[in-house]
Amino acid sequence: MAEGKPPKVICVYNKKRIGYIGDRVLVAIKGQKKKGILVGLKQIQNVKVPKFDSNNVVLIDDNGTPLGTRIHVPIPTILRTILKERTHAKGADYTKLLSIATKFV
Amino acid sequence: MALVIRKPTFDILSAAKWMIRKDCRALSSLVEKTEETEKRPVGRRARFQNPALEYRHIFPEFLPDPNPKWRNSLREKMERADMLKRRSQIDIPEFYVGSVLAVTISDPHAQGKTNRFVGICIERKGCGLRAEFTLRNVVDHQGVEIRYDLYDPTIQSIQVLRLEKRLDDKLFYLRDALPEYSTFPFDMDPEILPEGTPVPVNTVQVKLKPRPWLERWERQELKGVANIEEHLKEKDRIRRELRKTPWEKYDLMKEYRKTIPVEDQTEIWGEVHNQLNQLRLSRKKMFKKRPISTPKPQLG
Amino acid sequence: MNQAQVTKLVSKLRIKVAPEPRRLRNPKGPEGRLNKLRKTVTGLIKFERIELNFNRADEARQYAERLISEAIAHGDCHKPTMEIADYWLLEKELIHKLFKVLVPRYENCNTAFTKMYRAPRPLYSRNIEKAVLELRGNPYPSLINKQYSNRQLIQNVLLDAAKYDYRQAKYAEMADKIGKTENQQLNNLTKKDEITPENKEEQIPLST
Amino acid sequence: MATFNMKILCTTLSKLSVNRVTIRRNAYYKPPKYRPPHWFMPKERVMSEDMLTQENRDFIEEIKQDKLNSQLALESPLAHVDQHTVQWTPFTRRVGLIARKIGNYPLWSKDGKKFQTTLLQVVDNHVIKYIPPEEFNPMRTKKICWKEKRTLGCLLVGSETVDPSTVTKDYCGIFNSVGMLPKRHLFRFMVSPNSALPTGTPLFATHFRVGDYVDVRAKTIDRGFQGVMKRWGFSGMPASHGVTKTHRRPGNIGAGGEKARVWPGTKMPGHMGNRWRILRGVKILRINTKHNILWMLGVGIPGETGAVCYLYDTVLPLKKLKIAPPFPTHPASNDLPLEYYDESIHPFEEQTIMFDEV
Repeated sequence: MAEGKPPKVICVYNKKRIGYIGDRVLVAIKGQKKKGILVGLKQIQNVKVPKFDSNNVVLIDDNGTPLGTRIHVPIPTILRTILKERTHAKGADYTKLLSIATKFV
Repeated sequence: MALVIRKPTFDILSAAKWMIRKDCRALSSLVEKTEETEKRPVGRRARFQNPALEYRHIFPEFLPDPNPKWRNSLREKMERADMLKRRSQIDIPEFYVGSVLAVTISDPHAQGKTNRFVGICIERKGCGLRAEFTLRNVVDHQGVEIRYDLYDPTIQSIQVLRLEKRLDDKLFYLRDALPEYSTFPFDMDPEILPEGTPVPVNTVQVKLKPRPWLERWERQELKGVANIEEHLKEKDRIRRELRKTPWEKYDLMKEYRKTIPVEDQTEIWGEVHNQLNQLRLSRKKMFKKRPISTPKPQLG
Repeated sequence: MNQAQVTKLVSKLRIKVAPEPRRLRNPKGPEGRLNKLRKTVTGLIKFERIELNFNRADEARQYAERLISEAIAHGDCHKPTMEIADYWLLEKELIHKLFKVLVPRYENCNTAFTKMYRAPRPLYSRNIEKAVLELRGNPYPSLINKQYSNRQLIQNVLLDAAKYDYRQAKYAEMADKIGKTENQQLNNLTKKDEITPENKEEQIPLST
Repeated sequence: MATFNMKILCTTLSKLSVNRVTIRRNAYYKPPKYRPPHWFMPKERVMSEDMLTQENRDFIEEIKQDKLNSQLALESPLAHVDQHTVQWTPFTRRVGLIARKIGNYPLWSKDGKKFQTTLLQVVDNHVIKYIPPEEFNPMRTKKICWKEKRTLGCLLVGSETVDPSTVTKDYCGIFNSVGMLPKRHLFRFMVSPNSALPTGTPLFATHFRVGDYVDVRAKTIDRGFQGVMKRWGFSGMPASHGVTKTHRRPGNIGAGGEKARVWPGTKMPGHMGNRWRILRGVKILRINTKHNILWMLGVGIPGETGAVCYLYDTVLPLKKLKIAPPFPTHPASNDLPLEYYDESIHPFEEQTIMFDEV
């Protein structure tokens, strides 16, 4: 969120339309629509799952490659299994995001 | 003549009867009196001086939920037995809200299958096997909070890096405070207090960020916050006065319904404290040789 | 499952306490409820026997018991207790009565400090249930006449007789049990004589 | 002469007035078939203030204690009957248990997941009486299919011995005739004839095994008169945006035209709870043999803490018993291990769970 208005989540790609950790979302950022993955939420989480002071999202394109090169915030370790389950052979590969993550909490 | 004789004998008889009844009553009352002294319970004040009652600060989760609808002595006994079994496997140290802890858990999702987190304990709630505590830390300028179950079998170790208390019993205002008050380095070495010193109370007054806040901190009587008044507007002060409930301090039954009475507590601690002592002594023997380092003056 | 409070120590009440408090609805809300109960507790401590509505009596009884137990537990030089007593007793001389009269009276009492009876209801009327609330050991004559030690009641007489028979049957039973064990020892003694006549002496002192 | 006799006959006949007894025989009227079971006796007794002296009261306590000890010393009649004469088949219906819900707390599985469990304590259950199928004709209700039930006998089980002086005399009579102290709860279990038990056999928690599935029947928590949102889960109306005077109300309750009436069974506010409900297929995670406690998976068991519930073998086809359980019941034995754990549960005395590298 370098400059301008903070990104705004327009749609959550799941049945209940409520975003949880690891969900794919459509984000309106600087006048464009981008896809992203929720990596940290202010929402109350289960036991042993970290909760953050701000909602964090990593922008990705359609086949799962992150647009940026560095992730500033720590990533919850539970994301590794969630994203692994979500990646199917033919579909987008979400685990690329994990490779550029610096710190796991 | 006969009449005359009969009358005195009658008097003597009734007098004798009266004497006998009086004696036996005296005797019996004597007997009762001696019985009563032994039976007389310990005075009420003495019941409050029982040393085992101090355990309630160290192990608050052993006291059951005071709601009478859920109270059942057998279920509580089974729960306490399970808690002691779990405590025999892992050392759950004495810690309070405000002490800095390092928790290592075996995490199936992480690479090395273990996950270590350091943070200040901002909340400790729940009772029995549901007891849980929350650690908060700022990592790479991002506040992170993690909730742990005290009796979760995946917890490998809980280590107290700095044992201290704060002025409040919930530190939720750290979320709105400046980040320096909840940043703790992951490689912080533990500060061992010399044996038998009382738990220090850290009287730091935290500075809050400007509004908007997560909660209306001015309405909760918080002692550990410095600059609440400067962020308040006039309408907040007026609303604070409206919401005040000065009578709840004197509501004896509300306080009674939130606490476990002394008699139940002495029963609980009587059943539990010798096992807890043995666990403590066995742990102390293992850590005899650690060097005692004086606590470094650290911010926050 | 929330955690019990550990800051204060409270002694157990010996009366039945309902899980939820009664609201005693009034225009001032919870503060008005406590003001209402303060008047009742003051009246109870002052007159030692009062008659009022059942709901209000039951709530006031809990608060009176708690007040007396706090006074007994902490005594009169404990500042918070004095504040509580000052709040709950509107007439200030009753505080002296609480600490100088009631505390020594109930110091070693292990039953409830107050007693409550349902007042008799007038028959053909729809009015509210009344109750009589009194402190234990008050100077007034007792409201109920309990004939406990009345041996002449028919049930006591019959029970005494039954007790006598029951005891006799028990003793008879014990007697023939001892008899049986004795002749058991006798016949295994006779058995032992044929086998080992010489160690007879040790056995005899043992069996007598 | 004949006419004279005729006259006498007519007068006597006219005096014989037959009053017409009308029996309502119209088609749709059927006399109600509900009646309480034949062992039903009024139980509660009005406690009168009988002014006994202290010695007499102690004497009565002593007698109660003696009777209780004698009943505890009673040796289970199952010990003589050896177990293997009767063969268990998947179609035989075993006796169930009467348990009391004493609370719930979590257990953890071997892979670190937390399960909320409910604790049910089987308080001293004893078989009171067995009624063979031919004598047993229970109250017929349309719901139960009767063809199969005709072959089932009825086994009376009682739990929680109660103080005889607080119960009416003829309720005690049911138990005295069988030589037992009166019980607080008395319940019937429809069992197949070959799983009949002699009277006085104690039933323990080991009647079920760890990992079995069980149906629990109990009364739900009495929530009193509740509105539509809590009782039926309606979503109600928004709290603002100009909504006036209707936020939690049901809204429309019917359609127009010939359907312009309220259909029977329309969901409306009313008394909620305090109804008999069955929760089927509840798994048993752990059994404590000393206090006879069962840990059931999940918190959905109806009833508040301290409520009584009845446990049966499950009737769900996939979770039915396949291998032979302790049939007709587990005999009383004191060399059992203290705790039985399901293989998925992590006992607390074991080491901390470690996940090894995959």
